Amino acid sequence: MFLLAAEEAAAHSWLYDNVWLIPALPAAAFVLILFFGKRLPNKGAEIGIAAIVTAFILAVLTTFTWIGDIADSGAHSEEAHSLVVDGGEAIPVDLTAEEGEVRGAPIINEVEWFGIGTDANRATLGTEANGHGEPAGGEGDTHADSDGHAEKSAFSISIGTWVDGQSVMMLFVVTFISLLVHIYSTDYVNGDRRYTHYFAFLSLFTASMLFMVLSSSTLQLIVGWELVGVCSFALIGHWWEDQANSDAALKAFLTNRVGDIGLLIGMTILYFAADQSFSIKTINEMAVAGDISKGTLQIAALCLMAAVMSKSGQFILHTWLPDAMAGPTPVSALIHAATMVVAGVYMIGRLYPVFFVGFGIAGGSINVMAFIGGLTCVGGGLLAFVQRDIKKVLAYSTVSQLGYMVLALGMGAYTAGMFHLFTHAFFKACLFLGAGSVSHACHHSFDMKADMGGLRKYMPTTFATFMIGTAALAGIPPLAGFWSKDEILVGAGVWPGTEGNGTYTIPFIFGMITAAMTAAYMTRAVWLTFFGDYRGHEEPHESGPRITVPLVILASMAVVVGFFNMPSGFVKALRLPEGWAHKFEDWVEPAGVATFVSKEANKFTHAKPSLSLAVVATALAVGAGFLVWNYYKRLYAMDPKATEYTNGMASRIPPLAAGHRVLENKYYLDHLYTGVIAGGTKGPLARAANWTNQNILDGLVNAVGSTSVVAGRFIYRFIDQGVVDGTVNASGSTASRLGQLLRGMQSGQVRQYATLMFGAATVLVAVFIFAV
Amino acid sequence: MTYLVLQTQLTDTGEWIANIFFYIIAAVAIVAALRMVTTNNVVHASLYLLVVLSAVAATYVILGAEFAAATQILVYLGAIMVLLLFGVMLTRAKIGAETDLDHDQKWIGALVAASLGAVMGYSLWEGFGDVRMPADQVPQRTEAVADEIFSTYIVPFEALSVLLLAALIGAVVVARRD
Amino acid sequence: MFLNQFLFLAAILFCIGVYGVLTRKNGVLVLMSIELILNAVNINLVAFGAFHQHLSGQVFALFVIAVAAAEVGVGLAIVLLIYRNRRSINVAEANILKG
Amino acid sequence: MLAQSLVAQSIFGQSIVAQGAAAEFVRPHIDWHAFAPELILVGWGALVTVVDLIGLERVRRIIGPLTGIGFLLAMIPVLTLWDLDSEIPRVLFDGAYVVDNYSLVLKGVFLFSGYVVVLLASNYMAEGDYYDSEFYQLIAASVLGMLIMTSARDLVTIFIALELVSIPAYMMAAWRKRDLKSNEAGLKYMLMGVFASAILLYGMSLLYGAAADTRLSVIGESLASADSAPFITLGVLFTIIGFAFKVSAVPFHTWAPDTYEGAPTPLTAFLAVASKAAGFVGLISIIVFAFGDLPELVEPFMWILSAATMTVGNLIALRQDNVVRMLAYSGIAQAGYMLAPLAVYGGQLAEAQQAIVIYLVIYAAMNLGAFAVVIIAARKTRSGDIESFSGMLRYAPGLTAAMTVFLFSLAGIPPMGGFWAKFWVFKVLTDGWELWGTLLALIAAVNSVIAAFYYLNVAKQMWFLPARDGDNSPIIIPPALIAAVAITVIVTLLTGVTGWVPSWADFPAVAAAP
Repeated sequence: MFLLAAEEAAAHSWLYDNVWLIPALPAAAFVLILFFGKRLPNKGAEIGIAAIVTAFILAVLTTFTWIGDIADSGAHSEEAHSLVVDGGEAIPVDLTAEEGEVRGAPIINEVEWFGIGTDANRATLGTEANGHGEPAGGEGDTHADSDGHAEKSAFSISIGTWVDGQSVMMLFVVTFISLLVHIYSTDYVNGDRRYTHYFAFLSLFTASMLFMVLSSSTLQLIVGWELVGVCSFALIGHWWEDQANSDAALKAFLTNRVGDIGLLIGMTILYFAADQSFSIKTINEMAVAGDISKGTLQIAALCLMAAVMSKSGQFILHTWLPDAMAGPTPVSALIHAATMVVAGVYMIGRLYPVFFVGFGIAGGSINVMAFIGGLTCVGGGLLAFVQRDIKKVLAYSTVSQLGYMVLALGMGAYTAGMFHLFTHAFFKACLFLGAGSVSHACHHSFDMKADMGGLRKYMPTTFATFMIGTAALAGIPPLAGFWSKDEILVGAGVWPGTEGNGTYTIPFIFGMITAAMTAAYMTRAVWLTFFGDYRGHEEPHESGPRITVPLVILASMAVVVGFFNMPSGFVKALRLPEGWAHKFEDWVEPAGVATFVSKEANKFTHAKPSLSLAVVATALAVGAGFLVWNYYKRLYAMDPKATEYTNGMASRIPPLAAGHRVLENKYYLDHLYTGVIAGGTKGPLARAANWTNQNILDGLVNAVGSTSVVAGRFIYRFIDQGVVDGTVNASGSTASRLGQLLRGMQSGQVRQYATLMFGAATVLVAVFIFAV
Repeated sequence: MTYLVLQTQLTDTGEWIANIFFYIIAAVAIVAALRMVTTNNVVHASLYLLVVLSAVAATYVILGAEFAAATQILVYLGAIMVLLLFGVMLTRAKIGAETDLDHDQKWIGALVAASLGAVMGYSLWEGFGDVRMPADQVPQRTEAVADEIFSTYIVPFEALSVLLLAALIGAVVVARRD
Repeated sequence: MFLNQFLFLAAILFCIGVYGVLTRKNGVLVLMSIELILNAVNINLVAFGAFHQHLSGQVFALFVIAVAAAEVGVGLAIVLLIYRNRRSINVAEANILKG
Repeated sequence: MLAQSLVAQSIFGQSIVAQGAAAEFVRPHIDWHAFAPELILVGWGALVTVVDLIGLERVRRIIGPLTGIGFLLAMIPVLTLWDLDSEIPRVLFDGAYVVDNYSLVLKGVFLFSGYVVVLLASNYMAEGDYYDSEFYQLIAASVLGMLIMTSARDLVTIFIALELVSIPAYMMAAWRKRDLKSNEAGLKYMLMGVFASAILLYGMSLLYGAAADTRLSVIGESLASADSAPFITLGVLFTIIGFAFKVSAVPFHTWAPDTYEGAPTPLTAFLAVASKAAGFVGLISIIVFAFGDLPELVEPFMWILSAATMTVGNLIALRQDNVVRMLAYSGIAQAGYMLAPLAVYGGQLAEAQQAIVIYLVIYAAMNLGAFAVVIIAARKTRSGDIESFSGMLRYAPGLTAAMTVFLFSLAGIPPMGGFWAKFWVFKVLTDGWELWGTLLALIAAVNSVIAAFYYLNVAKQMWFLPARDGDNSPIIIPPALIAAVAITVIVTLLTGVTGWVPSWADFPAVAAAP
């Protein structure tokens, strides 16, 4: 192995060259924990945490270096940048191109992994085509004749690191979330019988994801991709004593294998299309430059899309994701926030030119990616309505949010998609860990209806952080989710004044619906968990500091991270320093370097933010949240126990009288509502309010609530559990039955075997003689 | 006698005589082979096999492969047949007709054999329709065969010796009574 | 003389041998049928050798004869082994392993 | 020189003078260095046999290790030859026997497999009270056949090598003499093997008839220049079918599961890996060196065999309860992947050959390893059921990890070796996006998903389920078996993580013939 790119540039940070340490540290920790973990006082957790802390520090340093370099390169200046010359390889940059052309060019360090055959040693071996006659080392001309594939055989595969905004962003997110998950886990899985094993795989999981993030070649990407899958298999099935858990692990793995076919085929197509290269850089460059035909890119993109669908839980390959909740909650947090499921989205970003050109994203109005993303975000959101299990609500919410990211990328809103990935990581991790904390308190139940309720009094910290996470997820300004969601909606280019890469009307509608729905189902979950009366058995208690501290950190991140990408108009309006606008875009988006989409035909544009859209979308979310809130409120008012068994409207009327009686002496709010609903005797105001309530609010609540519940249930029962699972099961059982049939042919009789052998030989030869 | 047959091939009459010899031998071989696979008596079957093997040896003589013919007689008739008869006796086969020698549904076997024969026959007919054997054929000398074996085919020859040794060791282990 | 008369004889013997191995239940008779097939191949080899005036055909046939001897020896050993354990050399009864 | 020719004359000279007609016998040139691996193995095998005959019971325990040492000794000239002959093949007997990098790589694989099988067998044979010293001698004979097979470029040599590989194996399959299953395994293997030999020989006789020579290179030339004729089709296909039996390609696979299940498990490992590889070597040699110009005939045939083999093997494997039988069917499916490059070899002979050899190397390591674990597990559980693997994580975590590596590798999941094996096959299949190659790649891809189901089922048993009988006492693993597992794990992981296989599988197909 030798360094392909050894030249050291002065501007070149030590960190860029040694970024491989970041995945290597947790990988080493995995080995160490496996061998020595059991003998250590903390059963190996300390090694894992030490490794991840170091990796995190390195990742932070790398991030700051990267940001510093971007700043040095003068993000908004008109000059050319010194950054051009550095990097593992010289990066071809068109200096005549417009401003900011080279900002954020990737820094690639590659070493040869292995190679096969060089032209030189082939030439000495050349002989005649069928290999008789001249001994080896003969004439050169026969060589060319027989060894027409000599160049192809001179084949080498490189392994390397790829540092750019996108990968640095992921390095930060993965190490950050992983670190918090590690700390959280020391409490959460404390006393588990496979504690050491758990931490070992947590380390390996992190290492695999980091390895994948830093891939410089498609082959490396595949390896990382599969490694992530393997680790998730081990972690989801961590509590394998329960049959459901091991089944879920298997299901996750096998569903991913289905998508992997797409990945392998897609990558193979790209390999040949890019003149037999695995280099992501080469592939991207050729895709941008039009050296690969659009049709080829389209097929490749479709194949890769299948991989994204399975890994990132897009419809219709999402079914493994909710089942994967069987794993320990911190693992779910890691899977949903930073690793595994975002791998698909990350891969789209990494090979964005392939998708951008292949799907003709520029100037389009709908494409496969946007459609799948749209379908997923609406479908996932609907499904989240009907879950009893708090983790499943969050899981379907992840499905929905991943759909949002894919939707964004499908509409050409690269930065918006990546930004949403970034913000989502924090608040989703916060929510998952919060759910874990809740279940920790409720004796390891995740059933919101049976075992929760009213927890806000018992677990103030968890409640507060969960609320912040919910608000962020629902897109309430000024929390993180608002900014990224807003950018996605703007990116559709539909709203007046926003100029996106096309006019994606249908995806935009999907996006708006989802924005409303997200707020609604999260409100439902929050109500069921934290409001009303506690329905569990014993008194719940707040979790310990190792659980709450990560929650607080994540919640504060969920508040802050959104400000990294404020629109410039907003910044101006508030008279903030101008440099505060679009920071994330500056740091992460490789603004126009040759490896990214930039050429004329595939021009990549940014949408213009719109204040009116932000207001409307926020109003939608708040309104939807309010409706649901109102609905549960009223339900509760009728009967505090109602939430326990109610799912629809049907059970609302009968317990009315009983509810009335019970509520009399309860909360002030209940009194008010009871009065409003039942009274109607407190003057015209009350009467008017009552009328409004009865006819408008009630109708609205009824309509929205029942529609989404019915739709959600329908999709859950028939499509999710029926059609999709049914199809998967049916194809499985068909294969199985076919196997049984073929197995019957193996009768154990030699005579039959011999008949088959001679018979098949005869038939095959006859076919080839007479038919071919 | 070999020499005689081949000498006479040089004339038309000679070829006629050789042909007559051949067809008689072939007819005997085919009839004996058919009886071998259909008879109800194991001992008879082995005797029919004896006839086929002898007829094949005679065919080698007509083709001028004297050494192969001699080996055929020595190895097959002298060794393999004796081995098979031992097998018949050690497994206590009845002397006389038996009823349970064949599978039911012999037609499947017949069908496969017939279609295989048809495919082979068609291929050979298409390939060598009226190709004649060379007229100036001389017997292949044993000495030349020996030279060939000990030069070109020395590797398979040595491998064969290992094979026979291994078969010997293995067969003794497998067949002996513990 | 035609080359084909030898080749056809070989083909016929081959097919009769195939018929034998497909219909016989008795292990020894199956082994005999195998000999028939191998002899058919030998006729082919010797005939081609004579046709091409080339020694390899005969040499190949000699090798086949030797291998056939080894195969019969091994085959009989296994048949005897089965006979000892089962008191029968009916190959149709050997069907414990299947599926 | 003089002395040698004098000796030659004293033996042969007399008859030449007396007969006076035939050409004078020319003593063939023999390159002793090139022959060294085979000669060492023969010599050492003879030595072992003699030691066994003289020492009888007293030396029984050392015959196994001694045979193993023989394999390692024979490895030495393979290495020295590798160093010397990296560019020019050593051609013997007018091209009937060739030692080049292609054959040397495979010689290494066979000696490696032989050594591992000896390790696997050492406790099995002794504890089962089977004839063990003879067992090792037969293994050595069979491996000798494989060594010869790698260099054989001539029909007679290939045929004898194939028989030398098979005949000892027929007997070893029946080695557990008092077990009816083992008897039956031997009987079925022997009968089917002989039928296949008959078909192979008939095909070879027609090839000889077409070319008037037994050397593959000459046959290749004749077939290239001849018009296509039915009898050539018959000869070519029958020859291929003979090998298709050996590699257990559908529909000539029927013997494999039965024999694998009934035979002693170390021998099953030997059959599934070494013996199958020998069949592949024969198949590659004959297709590359003789049928290289007949892709329009051979490719569709191999396409059918390959597609049928991988699909049928995988589907039946789904339904197996016995782990050895499951591995048998999985091995059939793996053979399907290995056959695939031959369905598209036209124009990329060297690449196809390379892909199969790489697959063989990795397959040898991972499959031998899987069998080693099966043997170890059966020592404790006394059962061949897949369910008997349940709960292994609790009492044998190291073994579980090793088996997981093998299973993932067999399923083709990176970063195990099996991924690269499949990778090179896919690379050949998709080269140039020809319709049929792509289609076969697609079938292979779907099959690799099906395969994941049954491989992972075993992993699931080990990792996630409690031990079936609740017995969590640790397994005592003899050192020989530990060594076997360790070696195979290392090779599987090393090939997977570094991907270094191709660098030494870099042999142009064309340079291998004279």
